[in-house]
Amino acid sequence: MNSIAQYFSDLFKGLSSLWAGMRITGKYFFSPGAIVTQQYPENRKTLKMEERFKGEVIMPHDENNQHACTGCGICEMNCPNGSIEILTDRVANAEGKLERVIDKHIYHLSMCTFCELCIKTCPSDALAWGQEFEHAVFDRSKLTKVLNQPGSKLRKEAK
Amino acid sequence: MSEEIIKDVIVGEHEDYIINMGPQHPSTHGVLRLEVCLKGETVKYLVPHVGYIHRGIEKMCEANTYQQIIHLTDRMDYLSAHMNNEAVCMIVEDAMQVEVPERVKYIRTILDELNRIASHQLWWCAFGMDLGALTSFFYGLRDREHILDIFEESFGSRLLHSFVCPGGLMHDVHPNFQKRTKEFVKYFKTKLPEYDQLLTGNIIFQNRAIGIGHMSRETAIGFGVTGPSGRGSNFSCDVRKIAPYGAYDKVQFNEILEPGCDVFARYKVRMAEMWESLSIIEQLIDNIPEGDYTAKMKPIIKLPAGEYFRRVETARGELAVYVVSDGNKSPYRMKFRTPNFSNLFVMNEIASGYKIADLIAISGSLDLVIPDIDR
Amino acid sequence: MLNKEELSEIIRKYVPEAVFPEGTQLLEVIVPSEQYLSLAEKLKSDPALAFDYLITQTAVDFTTKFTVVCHLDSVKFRHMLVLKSELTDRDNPAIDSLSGLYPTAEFFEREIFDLFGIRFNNHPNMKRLFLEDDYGYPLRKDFRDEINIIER
Amino acid sequence: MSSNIYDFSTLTGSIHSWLSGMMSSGLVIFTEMVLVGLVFLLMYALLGLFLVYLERKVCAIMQNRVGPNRVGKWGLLQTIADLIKLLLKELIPIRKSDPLLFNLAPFIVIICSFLAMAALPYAKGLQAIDFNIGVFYVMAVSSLSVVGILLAGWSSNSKYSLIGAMRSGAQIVSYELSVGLSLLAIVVFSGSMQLSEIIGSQANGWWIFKGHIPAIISFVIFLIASTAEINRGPFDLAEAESELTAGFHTEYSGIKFAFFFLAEYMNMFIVAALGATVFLGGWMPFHVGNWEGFNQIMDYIPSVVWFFSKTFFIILIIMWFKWTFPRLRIDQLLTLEWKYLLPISLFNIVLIAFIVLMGWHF
Repeated sequence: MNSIAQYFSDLFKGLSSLWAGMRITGKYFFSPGAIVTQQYPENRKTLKMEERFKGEVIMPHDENNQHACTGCGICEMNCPNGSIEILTDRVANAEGKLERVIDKHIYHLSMCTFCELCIKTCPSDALAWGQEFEHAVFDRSKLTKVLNQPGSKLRKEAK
Repeated sequence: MSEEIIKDVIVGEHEDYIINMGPQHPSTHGVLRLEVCLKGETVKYLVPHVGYIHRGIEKMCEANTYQQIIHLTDRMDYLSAHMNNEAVCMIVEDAMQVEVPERVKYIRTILDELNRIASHQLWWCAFGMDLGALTSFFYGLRDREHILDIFEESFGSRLLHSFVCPGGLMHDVHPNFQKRTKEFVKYFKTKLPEYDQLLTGNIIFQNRAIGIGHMSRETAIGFGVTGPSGRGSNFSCDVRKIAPYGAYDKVQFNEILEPGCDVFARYKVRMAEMWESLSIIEQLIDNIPEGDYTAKMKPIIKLPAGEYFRRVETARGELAVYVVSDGNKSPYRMKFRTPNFSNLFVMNEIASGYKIADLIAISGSLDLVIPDIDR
Repeated sequence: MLNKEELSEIIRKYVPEAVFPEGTQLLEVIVPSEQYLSLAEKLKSDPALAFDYLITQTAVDFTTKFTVVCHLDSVKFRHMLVLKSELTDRDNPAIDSLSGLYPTAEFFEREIFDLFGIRFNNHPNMKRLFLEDDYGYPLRKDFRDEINIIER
Repeated sequence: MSSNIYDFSTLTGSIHSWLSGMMSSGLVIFTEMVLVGLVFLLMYALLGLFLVYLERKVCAIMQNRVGPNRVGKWGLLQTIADLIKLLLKELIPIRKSDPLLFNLAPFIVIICSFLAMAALPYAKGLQAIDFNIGVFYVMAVSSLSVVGILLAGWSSNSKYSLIGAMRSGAQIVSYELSVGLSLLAIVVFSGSMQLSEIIGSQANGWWIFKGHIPAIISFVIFLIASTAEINRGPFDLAEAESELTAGFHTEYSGIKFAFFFLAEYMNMFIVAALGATVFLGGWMPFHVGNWEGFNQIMDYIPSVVWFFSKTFFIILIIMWFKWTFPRLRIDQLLTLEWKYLLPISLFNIVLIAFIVLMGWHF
């Protein structure tokens, strides 16, 4: 007799536990609530990434097309993957002294692991994070970027 | 593994029904290959084959500076990236005898626990999916999204955030961090009971989990199974209690131990750990002291010659880092004792004799992350 | 829980020629490779020591010698010990396997064999773990791979 | 029976007489068969596609997701796009498979579900064949599909497929009993196996209301057992994608895979329709005792709508099961059948026989 009671209590316990689970899914079925999915290509206009978002490394230029990179090579040295290459040049400045300027600051996005060491170690704060994240391209060579804009110059600090 | 089985495998004189689970299989959670020998539906033995994503992180460490190593450790156990980073940072701080500011310790501990919750959430949804309850997968991911949003706001990345650096943090946390974390704790406290109703109490789930994959305490210690998997076998192995680091000595929390030794015990440990982590976060989040976010460090870190060892509790168990330094700016030898490495190889011991469906439950309950095994 | 001095005293009783380096973070003991296994057995079976949990086992290549390093922990007492043994034979290094004592050592030793080429005697399944059979031993300091490893 | 329910036999009858006026009687029968076949083919495809869409949308809402929403309004054309994709995909021949059985299996599965469609009453007077053993016929035909599944698993020469097929065989053979016994309960109540007569006997109330508690018990058993019989979650052990990748149809691609896929959804429709017909009155409107006004209003809703709404109600319940529960293990699956469902339904049959004998039902 006891075993029969056990049989039926097992049955009803089992059924009620199943019902508890069905209540949860049923609740969401009838009140879908907040769907967190982002409608990505449609919301491109309004989509705003976080201010610290690590999309890619960029070199900010001001309105006079000037940047802060002195070409010291510390970022190149600190990069663990060799994704930064700096080609420097020497030009004579107004006083006739040879001065080092960057020719090309090459950034291989395809090799970057977003460790932030180049930005962190840059002594003149010439690098920053860009919020661009749509990096899909058909050709891998397009991921090699030159960070300094053509014709840009080193920003001279007002002395 | 006994002698005759090995002979069996090598010689190939078996009449057994061998199936290869993986490297591409929906439930191996990565490129793990399990060579499973079946008798009917019952597992006779299994041989794990690893190395499909061996990247030689230990070799790479020998060529990198300590700052550069940190971002490599992200890629080992990517679900507890923050704890991996912290282990390397702490070993550097130990060796350099740098005193880390209190604020850093508090923030690191909060991030540890947030990361632990995120990892357990992902485990919960993947475990539900292994057992065929697909809905749990989406509920878990939905709630994990809140943590990842907090991470993204502060670190700029969601999964592999090399946010810790030797001596402190890369930046101070975002001004919204406290507010959003508190919001999350409040939100998640309403969602955790739903998890219990959906899976924990479910009779089908309990039948699938109770009494399956028996791992005795001796087996757990012998195979070095740590973390929630080990604590499900009543093996007290929580490094946060044994050797407190960060702010763990300032908070009240329990080490969750379950004597069940089966899949359900390991499940319960993880569910209870999520509550425990929430309580740790609640204790710390309002008391973050003001101060610097990093201690003063030299730009080039050279560890004094010697050997250093440090243990950290990740979401999956005990991560131990062993460094041999010869005084240079990169380590002479760096060894990571990753929790999943030991946790994986207990599979043959605890899955033999159970059904093939139980094998999935067992491998799910061990919560394996394959890159952590291969390194 | 025993402190460093007490531990080293007991170990010295078992292995008189054991060397204890000074100024280390944890207690370290260096034993000859012949006594490595017998000391490990005693460390595990002695109820006063009870080193029953092998945290990790690894090796270091010091170019002149290999050092096999085992980090041992006692679940009961929570004291730790670093057991080391040095192998000077570079061409054919071999040492006893701990897999009979600690099941987890079987796989740590396979990893060491894979990456350093140190053979373990009486190991049940001495095969490479990660790499293919003809890869070489990458964690040896004299390992060179021109194709896959780019040196800067 | 109220007379103002539209009888489709007037429509079919007029088509028949129109055709008879144009051609000989043999040709008429042939034309009618072709017409009916075309209608069923079209309905099969459309229903299958709609069910796939419904499944995806329902599970998406339950899981707090959006679901298909790109192709067409609310993603309505998504399944058609999927179908086109499957049609265009390569049929991969497996080198070491048994080619005849391998190619035959999907057709067996789909033909079995097709055959069962013929005997279902979709509305008043809208039924292709009204067998006098209709319940038996539908059950027998729909359980034949296990042959196709076993063939698929065996001939693929893949280990996962074989395990899946064997599981499926054990599962369908055992659960067939419970489905049969739970349907037998209503056969005992109505005293007929003919589907039209079973519906006719529910004019004054559906069997689930008239049959006291035993009818409810057999309805619940029918739901559980039929879910198992059509290999759906939580009983989808034959496919069990987290264990066996895709079970018996691991090696199939393109349209052959689509056949298995469609057949699975149509089997769900068939058992739901059978359950709606037997337990919930089929196309019979909802009538309450002698509330004449209420019954009149109910009669204005077309019988087709009644049939499909009841069927989709059961389909929704079956989907609700799938998206809530974890999968059972094979031994637990058999335990559930032999230890719980079968004894209960046997006892239930005895109880019903007793009730009918004493004339206690309404």
